[in-house]
Amino acid sequence: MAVKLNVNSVEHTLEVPSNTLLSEILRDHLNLTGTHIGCDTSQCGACVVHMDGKSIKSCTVLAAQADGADVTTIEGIANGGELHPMQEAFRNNHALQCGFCTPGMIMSAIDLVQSNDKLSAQEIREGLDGNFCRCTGYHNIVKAVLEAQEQM
Amino acid sequence: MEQSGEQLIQAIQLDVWNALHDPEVLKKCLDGCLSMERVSDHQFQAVVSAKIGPVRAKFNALIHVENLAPPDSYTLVVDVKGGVAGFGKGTADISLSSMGDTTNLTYTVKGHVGGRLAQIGSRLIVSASRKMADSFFANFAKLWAENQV
Amino acid sequence: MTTETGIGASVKRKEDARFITGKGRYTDDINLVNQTYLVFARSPYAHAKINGIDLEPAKATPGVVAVFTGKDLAADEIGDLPCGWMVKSKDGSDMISPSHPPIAIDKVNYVGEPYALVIADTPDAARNGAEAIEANFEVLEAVLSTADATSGPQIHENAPNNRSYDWELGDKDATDTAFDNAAHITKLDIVNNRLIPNAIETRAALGDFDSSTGNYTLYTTSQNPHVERLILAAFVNVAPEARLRVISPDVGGGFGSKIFVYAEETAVIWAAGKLGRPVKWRAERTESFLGDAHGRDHVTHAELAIDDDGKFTGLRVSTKANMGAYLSTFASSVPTYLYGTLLAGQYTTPNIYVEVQAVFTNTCSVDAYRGAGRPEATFVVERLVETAARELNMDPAELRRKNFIPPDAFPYETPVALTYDTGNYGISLDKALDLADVAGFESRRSDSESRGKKRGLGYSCYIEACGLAPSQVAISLGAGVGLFESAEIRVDVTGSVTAITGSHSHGQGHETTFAQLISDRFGIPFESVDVVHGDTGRSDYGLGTYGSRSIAVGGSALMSAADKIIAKGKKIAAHMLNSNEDNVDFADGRFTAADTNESLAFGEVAFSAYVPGNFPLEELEPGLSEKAFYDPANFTYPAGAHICEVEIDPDTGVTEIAQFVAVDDFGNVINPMIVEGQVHGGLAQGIGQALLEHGIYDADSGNLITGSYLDYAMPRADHLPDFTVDTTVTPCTHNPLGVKGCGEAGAIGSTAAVMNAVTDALGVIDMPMPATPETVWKVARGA
Amino acid sequence: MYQFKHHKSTSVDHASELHSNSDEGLYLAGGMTLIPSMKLRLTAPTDLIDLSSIEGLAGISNSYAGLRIGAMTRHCEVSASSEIPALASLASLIGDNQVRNRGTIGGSLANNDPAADYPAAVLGLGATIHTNKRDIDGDSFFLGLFETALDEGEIITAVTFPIPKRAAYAKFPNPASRYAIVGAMVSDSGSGIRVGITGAGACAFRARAFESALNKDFSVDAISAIEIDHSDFNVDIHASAEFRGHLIGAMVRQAVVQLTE
Repeated sequence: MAVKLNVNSVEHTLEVPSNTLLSEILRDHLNLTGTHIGCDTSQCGACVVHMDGKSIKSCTVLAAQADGADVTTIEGIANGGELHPMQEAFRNNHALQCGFCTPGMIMSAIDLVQSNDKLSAQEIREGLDGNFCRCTGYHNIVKAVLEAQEQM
Repeated sequence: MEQSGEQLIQAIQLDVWNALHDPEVLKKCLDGCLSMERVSDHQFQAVVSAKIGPVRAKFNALIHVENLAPPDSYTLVVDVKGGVAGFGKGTADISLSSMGDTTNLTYTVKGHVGGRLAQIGSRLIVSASRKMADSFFANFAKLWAENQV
Repeated sequence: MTTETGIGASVKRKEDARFITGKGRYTDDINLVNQTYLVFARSPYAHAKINGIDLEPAKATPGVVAVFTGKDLAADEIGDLPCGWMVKSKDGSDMISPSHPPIAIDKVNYVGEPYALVIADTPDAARNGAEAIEANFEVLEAVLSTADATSGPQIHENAPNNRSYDWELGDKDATDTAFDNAAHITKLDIVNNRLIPNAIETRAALGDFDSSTGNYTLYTTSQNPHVERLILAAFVNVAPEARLRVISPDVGGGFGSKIFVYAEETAVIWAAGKLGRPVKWRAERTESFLGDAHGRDHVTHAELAIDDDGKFTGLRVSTKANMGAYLSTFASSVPTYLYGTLLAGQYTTPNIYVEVQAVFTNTCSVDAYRGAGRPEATFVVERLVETAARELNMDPAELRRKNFIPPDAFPYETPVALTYDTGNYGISLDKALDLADVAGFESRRSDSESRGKKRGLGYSCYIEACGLAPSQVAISLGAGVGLFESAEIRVDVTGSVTAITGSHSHGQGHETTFAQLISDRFGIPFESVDVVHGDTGRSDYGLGTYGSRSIAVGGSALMSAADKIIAKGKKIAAHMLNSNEDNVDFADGRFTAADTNESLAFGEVAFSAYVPGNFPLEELEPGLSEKAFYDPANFTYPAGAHICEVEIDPDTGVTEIAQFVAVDDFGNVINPMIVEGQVHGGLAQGIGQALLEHGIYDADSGNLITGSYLDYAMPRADHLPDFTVDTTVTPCTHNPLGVKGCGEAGAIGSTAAVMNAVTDALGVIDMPMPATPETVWKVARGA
Repeated sequence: MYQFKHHKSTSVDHASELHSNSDEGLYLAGGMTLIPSMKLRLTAPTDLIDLSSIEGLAGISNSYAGLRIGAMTRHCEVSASSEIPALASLASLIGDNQVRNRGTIGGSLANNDPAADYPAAVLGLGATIHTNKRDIDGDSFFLGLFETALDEGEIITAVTFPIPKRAAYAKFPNPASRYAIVGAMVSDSGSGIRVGITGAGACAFRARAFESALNKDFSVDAISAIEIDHSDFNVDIHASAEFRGHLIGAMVRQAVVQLTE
């Protein structure tokens, strides 16, 4: 089937089998490998991207459901050479170690802050419960999101 | 897992006993049963299309009848293979006792499930097994109540 | 040199630039032309004979390129997956290591064991093919319980009573005597629950074979690519070592589970050679649950003997350690040399005896998982000590202090084979007591009680032995590899530096920490240092990263190489400055002739080394590149004090961590930011074990019930508190950096602290782990 | 995932027609349960009939009977609504942010997972379920494990929740999956108390003993002694039937405390 999407401000029209997932379009067809796959059951959040401005798990969305949508991935949030404030805050606060969960975590965190820019630490913890990190214990991720919401 | 239940059947014990060994009756009682064939005196082969919420899987079941003590009790040993979904193994100890015109049927079902279904959906295994067993015997009782045997 | 990027500075990480922009390159991000996809057929049964496998339907599946079984690998003389550490039983006999063909041949021994593989043009076609395989299994009775494994049906022909070994350490008679004379004995039965590592990147492998050269390349998610290559070449026999290049690109977490050599990468590289096409495999999460080596799983009875003065006089420990179905790569060392040797803890206990039976069960193999043996040892010691304090009605901090090895007793030889080089346990505990405001605990407890909640405080004073060493000792104890580390420093013509390490970073930040070391040592900009790791094609050898060894062993190796660079630089500088090399000093990035006070920058000397216009070539080779192999003199001994405070809702059984304080002594710290991050991550895993995580097999079917994130409770952000972490410093006495290692401390110390807090809150001695809401609820109501 | 045909439906009638013309067709709403099941190959529909393209199936409006929520309304929209705070709060506890951004109320109710949150709201608030054929009283909608009163091919179009005088939802989440181990919606309509329970049994149910006690005396004390028969409750590694039985009391009490403090 034909699927048309706008990914990181670039229009794509792709012919894919009906059982293609959005995550597969991004990784396998567009080579945007910053979107990661960490589970099969839509829990870990490594694959989170924005679809029409909202964070979603791209491994649980069919390409067909994304037809006509605007999609933003981790590769699309920096403004030219200037990092997104959330990216900066993750680096400043050592909010990542192995980096595998990081793209999904950053995309979730951006959506979280965009929907409420006065988050408490506890609200950040609750708001990130769709993203697993096995390295950081989340402590520095919470710090980073608190810092980023001041900049965003 | 283990569970038990009972059903009061509107028929005399010998009729109930015979019906429980009739593949046509068994087929009607087993939800989603596509076919039920007798492969030997004490063995049936069934194909079941099970729907448990989002899961729809086709299972092949081999059913052995053991511990026959007609017309009072026997054991069904069920071996289920469901391809990618996994497998199941269960026994149902069934006892009949005559209550005059009616028959009391009691059952105790034990079993376990393996494979992907159990790895992913373990929270549902007990409820789903319970539902399948209870529904089987409830359907059986209903057949008699509705004179369909 | 103290700078913003030198030793001791919290330098922001270099590697983050790619990770935060989605440009990390993990194994599954790599694709090769004409690549195929591999899917394994895995056993649904815990224990079954394979009476035949019908491959025809799979072969006929559209898109399928090839289908193989274990017999095909055996026909190519692919060997068993070996266990690399020989442990001997009490009677001197060798441990029993059952045959472990990568792909099962006659029998499957755990749910998830691969018995066939399907290779196809697309992942879906490979899955279709794997589903079409029909195997005829004859199901056998399975052994699942650690405690009862020795009386279950025998799994391996050569392992009667399902026992691999029955090991002991310490003086049994002296310990028994200490117990005979004890004033008080504290006893505990402890089950250390099985954990599943769960790096967020699942394991993956991509194999490539170049028929024009006969060279193999394996991209894989390994913590130690050289060891992977060695084992695949020397034992498993997939390719000659020189023809096999193993590359671990960015790796998304390991926690031990990616140390080992598994069936999957073996099959991938073998099949790539067989087919002459690249072969890729990426684990689905459920495959990771089923097949990545699990952690912990001990059943222990432990006793502590105490005299009238509250001094520990003896410790007696008897453990059954579940190995799973086979001995994984380093499995045998975990419940022995990484466990029994740590039972002295921070205390002067003079008599210790431990015996460990390693048992086989029809479950996934158990091997090193963050801490590996040391969390289990700490859990035994610290649960016993805390319980003893409560039984004796003593302050648990005071009881510990009374028994600490005093600072002037170092080096201290324990009764369980280790010599601690340095430490000061009292200052860590003091700092932790202060940070945790233990003095204010009683008022917090009454506040909780007024709200119907129960509050508890728990301590854990742990010790660990890191940087496994020295090689001679390890090898004499059964290790199959040396435990040194290699390093190479290539100074480029322009004075920038490429530092190559045999350690491997999968989250630890080596590209930053090691660059700090080099930049600091050479007095060159941090940005001028490039750290290379994870590629057997670019470094000579290496042992990889696990056991908190990278900075202590890998960092020290880099320092040795740096020393060689400076020594040669002095020769070059002496020549250029018309001085004598003994008169040349190197400091702050300059070579200075003491006699003339003339000096040259590091870069100028490097340039001359490669542009040797007027070199005395008969005395001095051109170039500036040096290698070093560093073999440590001893383990390092990080230690610390963790204090956990919990609040429990007895009505729902929910335990909330009210605060967690960790004060650790890691010796000198190179990058405090990274060290803190390592502690945070370890704490999360230790707390996860105490409250959430549990790998459970169904007792009837042998199926892994916790086979997905729907049932295996991973710690999420809202399960965890903000952590209070701090350090004290007693520098390691035997490595050039005075460093000890920090990767596992959090996971080693924290579990006991949490469980001590939970039992304190509930006023009980015994408490199953994890302390899930239902467990807590039942214990709270005395059920 | 196996291959299937994907259909964009233009209207409810069109969707219904596509369904009846398909071999083993399934409706696709948010897909939060269906897509993972398909990825795991535990279900293999021949046709997926996508309801997201149908105009007018999403959205929240006030009607004479209460708050009408279109079947394709996402959880995040319900959680942002203000008319029934307890319902918004319930929606904010479903899954995680990403699930709430995709999952729909209609999909959740049609699936009738024993641990889903919305069924507690339907029973606890006395909702009516509208389909392309009829209106179904919420009390007779949930029939058993994943079983509803919906006929084959019948499509939920909206749900109407009467606006209560006061209501609260308390949830005990599964630490792994975040489904409800037990969830309790307690509402006071002014003319009566309803208590809807999810997670404990094969499907959601009303806890009548709690309702009658609270009808007499809306206080924690009135319900503290109620013992509930847990013999048929769900059992898994996270909670025994007995613990679920206890949690029903605990969650109802938490909800009542919210409403009385």
